[in-house]
Amino acid sequence: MTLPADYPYFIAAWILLCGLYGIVRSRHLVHMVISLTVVQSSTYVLLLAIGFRQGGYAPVFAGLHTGVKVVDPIVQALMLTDVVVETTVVALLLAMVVKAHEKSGTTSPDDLRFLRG
Amino acid sequence: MTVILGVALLALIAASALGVVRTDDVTCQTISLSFYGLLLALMFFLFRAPDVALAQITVGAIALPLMVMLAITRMKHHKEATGRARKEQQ
Amino acid sequence: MKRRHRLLLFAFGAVGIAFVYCAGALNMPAWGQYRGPYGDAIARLAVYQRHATDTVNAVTYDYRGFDTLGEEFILFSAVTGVMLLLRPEKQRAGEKKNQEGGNPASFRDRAALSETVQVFTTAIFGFSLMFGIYMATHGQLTPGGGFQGGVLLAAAPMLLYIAENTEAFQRIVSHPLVEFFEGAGAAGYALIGIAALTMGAAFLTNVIPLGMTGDVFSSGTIAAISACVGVEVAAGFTLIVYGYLREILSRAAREGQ
Amino acid sequence: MPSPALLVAVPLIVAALLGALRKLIPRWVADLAAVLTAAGNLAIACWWMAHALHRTQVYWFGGWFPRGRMALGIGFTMDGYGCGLAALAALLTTLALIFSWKHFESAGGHFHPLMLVFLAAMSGFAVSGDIFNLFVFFELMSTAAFALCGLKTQEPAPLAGAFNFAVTNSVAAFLMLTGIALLYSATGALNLAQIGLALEGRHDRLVIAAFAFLTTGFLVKAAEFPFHFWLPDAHSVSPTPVCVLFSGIMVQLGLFGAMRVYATVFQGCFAGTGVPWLFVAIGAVTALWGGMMCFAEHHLKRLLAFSTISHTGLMTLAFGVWTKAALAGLFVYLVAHGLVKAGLFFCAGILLHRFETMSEPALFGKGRSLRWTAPLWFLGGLGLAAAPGFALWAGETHVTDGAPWAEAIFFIAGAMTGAAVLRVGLRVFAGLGDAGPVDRSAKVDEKPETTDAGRRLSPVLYAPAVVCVGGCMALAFWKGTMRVAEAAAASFMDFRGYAHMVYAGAIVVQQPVAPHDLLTRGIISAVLRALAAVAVALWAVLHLRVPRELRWPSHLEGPMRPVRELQSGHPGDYVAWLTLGCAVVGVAALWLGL
Repeated sequence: MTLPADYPYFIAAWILLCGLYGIVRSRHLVHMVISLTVVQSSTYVLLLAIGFRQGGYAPVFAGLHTGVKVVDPIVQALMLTDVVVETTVVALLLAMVVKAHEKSGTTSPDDLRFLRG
Repeated sequence: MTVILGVALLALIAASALGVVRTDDVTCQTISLSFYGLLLALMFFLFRAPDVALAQITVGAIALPLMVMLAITRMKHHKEATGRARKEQQ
Repeated sequence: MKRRHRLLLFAFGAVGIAFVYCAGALNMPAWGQYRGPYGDAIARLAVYQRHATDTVNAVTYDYRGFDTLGEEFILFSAVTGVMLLLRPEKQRAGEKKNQEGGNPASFRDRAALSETVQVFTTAIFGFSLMFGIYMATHGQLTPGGGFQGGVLLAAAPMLLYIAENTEAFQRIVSHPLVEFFEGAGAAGYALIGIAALTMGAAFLTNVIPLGMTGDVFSSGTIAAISACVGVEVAAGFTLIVYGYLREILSRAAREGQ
Repeated sequence: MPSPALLVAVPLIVAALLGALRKLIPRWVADLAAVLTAAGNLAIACWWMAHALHRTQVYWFGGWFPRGRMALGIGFTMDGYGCGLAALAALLTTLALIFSWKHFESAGGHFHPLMLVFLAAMSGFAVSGDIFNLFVFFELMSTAAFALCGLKTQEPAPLAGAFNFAVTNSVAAFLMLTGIALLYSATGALNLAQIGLALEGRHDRLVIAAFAFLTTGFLVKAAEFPFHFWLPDAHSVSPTPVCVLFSGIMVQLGLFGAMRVYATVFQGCFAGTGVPWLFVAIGAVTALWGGMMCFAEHHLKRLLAFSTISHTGLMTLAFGVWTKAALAGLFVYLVAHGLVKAGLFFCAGILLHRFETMSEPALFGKGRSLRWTAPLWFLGGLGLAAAPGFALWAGETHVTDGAPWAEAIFFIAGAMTGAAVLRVGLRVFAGLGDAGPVDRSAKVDEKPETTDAGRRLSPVLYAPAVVCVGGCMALAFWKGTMRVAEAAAASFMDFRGYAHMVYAGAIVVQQPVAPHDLLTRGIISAVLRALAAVAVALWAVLHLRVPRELRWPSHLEGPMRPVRELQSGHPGDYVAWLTLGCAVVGVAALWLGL
């Protein structure tokens, strides 16, 4: 079996489209928020795949020579930021969902359409 | 070895991403989400990103599902409370 | 728009995005062959310049520390937003006194938890605190850092909740100091940056002696910033949890009376 | 020399301290601290605007100067364009904070920290020279905006609006991050100048895919068709001071992000290809679409929101023209539009404060007693139509110089949005004609934002609107406006100079810009446009008195109904449109760029 050598890149795209599909087909606001985290997780896979180096070590030099081949530390720092952004956006969105449910009694995006036209 | 593990893990991640968005029941989805988060953390370890893996475990396995569960609990509580209030009114 | 139409519209878009993305990805450097100069240069320089063995944290808290400052304030504004959205409303003025001033001492759930679980979770509580503090202070040496440590610290009071020590839980999470620490942690990060400005250096320049590589008190501002982030994250997540649970707790307390 | 870091650091510190001590400090202290901080930002941004206009300057955070050609840290590039936008953001924030002096007693001290974080994010976004840093500020801006949008939690509509806003803009941010990752894989760099130098002359499929994702991300923020659906939802429910910032600067910053990235990263790749026409096409469609929707709308804030969409579309068109004159015109147009739109939103806020509704039919004739608001509103309407005497006119003349097709689009969009605003003015302040139809969105009722609603109007409510409208007119009459704008545009377009500055920090002397005098030539079309706007507004208001054959489309009620159904309020729909739009941008860029 031969895989395309760059399969992680395509898996990132697959996850991105899966998440978008989840948002579009969603019938529950919490479901929509979770699908949004799936969209975000595609960027983790993509960033990690870009910074990966075959046979490289983790970029932590505790007990490592400073000359060895390591994977890219930059993308990992970017991903850390990304993870924090994900949680905070989810916290904020879920608070909106909770409040909207308390005010309107519904959790379905189909019924929460007060702003049309 | 890493390559085979990586292929398997990524395939599993791709499948469970679809699984997460195809799960309609929200409580089930929370559990599938934390499973998905753990798979991601495993992949981060495998691909030499221990810092991100730790963050992903604390976030994907603790913080995110916790917040979703809190939100669901609060909505359930609210429903019960308003239901009871309505009953008392009647 | 009907659901079917929406999905159809999305299908066209998804095919297009897939096409554009794949066209681009086929031009990307082969997977596993990272060749960019930026990461390698940082990996080479960080240990010498910053005396930090974990280069990821050297990037997060120093080379690209300004990004992390923004990120901390993303957290800060999200926490503020959650508190704002979930604040108890003044509308029901008569009810308000009850909501805020419910006596938590009388709160007990119906079914009691087994003692084993209670003891066990209390033990984990201590462990979680310890490990969180360790992680937040050793970020410059080993994987981990302020963010990861902060989340662990915030998880500790949740264990009390699970162990049904609701009283202690509520006393911790509703303490006014939590909110103070959240703001102070966030401000502390920016103030460390300003400290450099007052000494004539650029914002967020390291102004603390670097120390021995591998020592806990090494690598200057990285540790200080990491600690600030840890405080902010721990307090922020605690506030979020309290925001969600406040109403449930106070209602339960009311019913317990 | 004030450090550029202060633009971001001071508002953030004050925000954090206000948040930490919110229960201890009285309201007026928070108000004063916030206004002073925003005014301080204004001063710093203006100082840098004056000093960086003719030579861009770079500030490296943490003292990490580049090694050779490689940037180690994050840099701010202070140039005329960016500093100008930072100054506009600070000015509007100051005015919005003054306006809100009496607002939001109920927000429990959360309002000021969020506004200051929002200000810091906008300032940082305007001058950042690092692509990931742009993303961070984009997210910071978004997070603060989501929270501010949902400030009124008493009813479900604001929550629905904030949710739609948050979902679409988060998806946009992740698409943008995907684009950043693709660029990083191609160049291994995050500094804009470094990426630009690495990519120069290369326009393969990878670069185009990165371009498509990045541009889509920015255009969602800029509310371009078909990414614009979130904007009316967010605007119609946000508190007035927040609307001012959304419409006056945040949306335009989205466009500015696309411009900055295009100027530094993609300019060298797409020189000589048809890619800029993509922006012209998107901008033209958006401008006309927004104009139509604006005219058909009867909820005041929503109407102004659609006019923002229309005008941002015009700005996108100007960006696509990509000449020095067009970019200078765009700069003036952007600033002037921000001022006029802010003035109109302040007027709408006064109406809301006084009458507790935003619906055109419900406000019919009520504004007769507001002697000061009426002229401000009418002036604002004329300003949107880019009538002579407003700086929008000067900007427009420079964009459309020598392009009659662009002039036609500016004419239609300006006349439509101006007419809509004037129509509302005639109905509300003069009580002319009939009350107008009641549509669904006009029924979205608003809770008052003020604690003493309905009572007397204090000068803090008027002053910001006067400053905005007056400022826009002053810009038109000040001789230096176009000179400053042309200098800013020249250094904005000059990628070689930019990159040189980032690496060498050396002085690049620009050729002196020859001052144009286009205004006399453009005055005829400007007068015609203003007259057209007034005529259409009168026709709409007095439609019962005109012959029956001319009556039917006066509100665009019938013909617009199916189109307005697209604005469905469903986040799933919006994301589906976003997906399709991203695909179209990508495919079109592949077609034009290869």
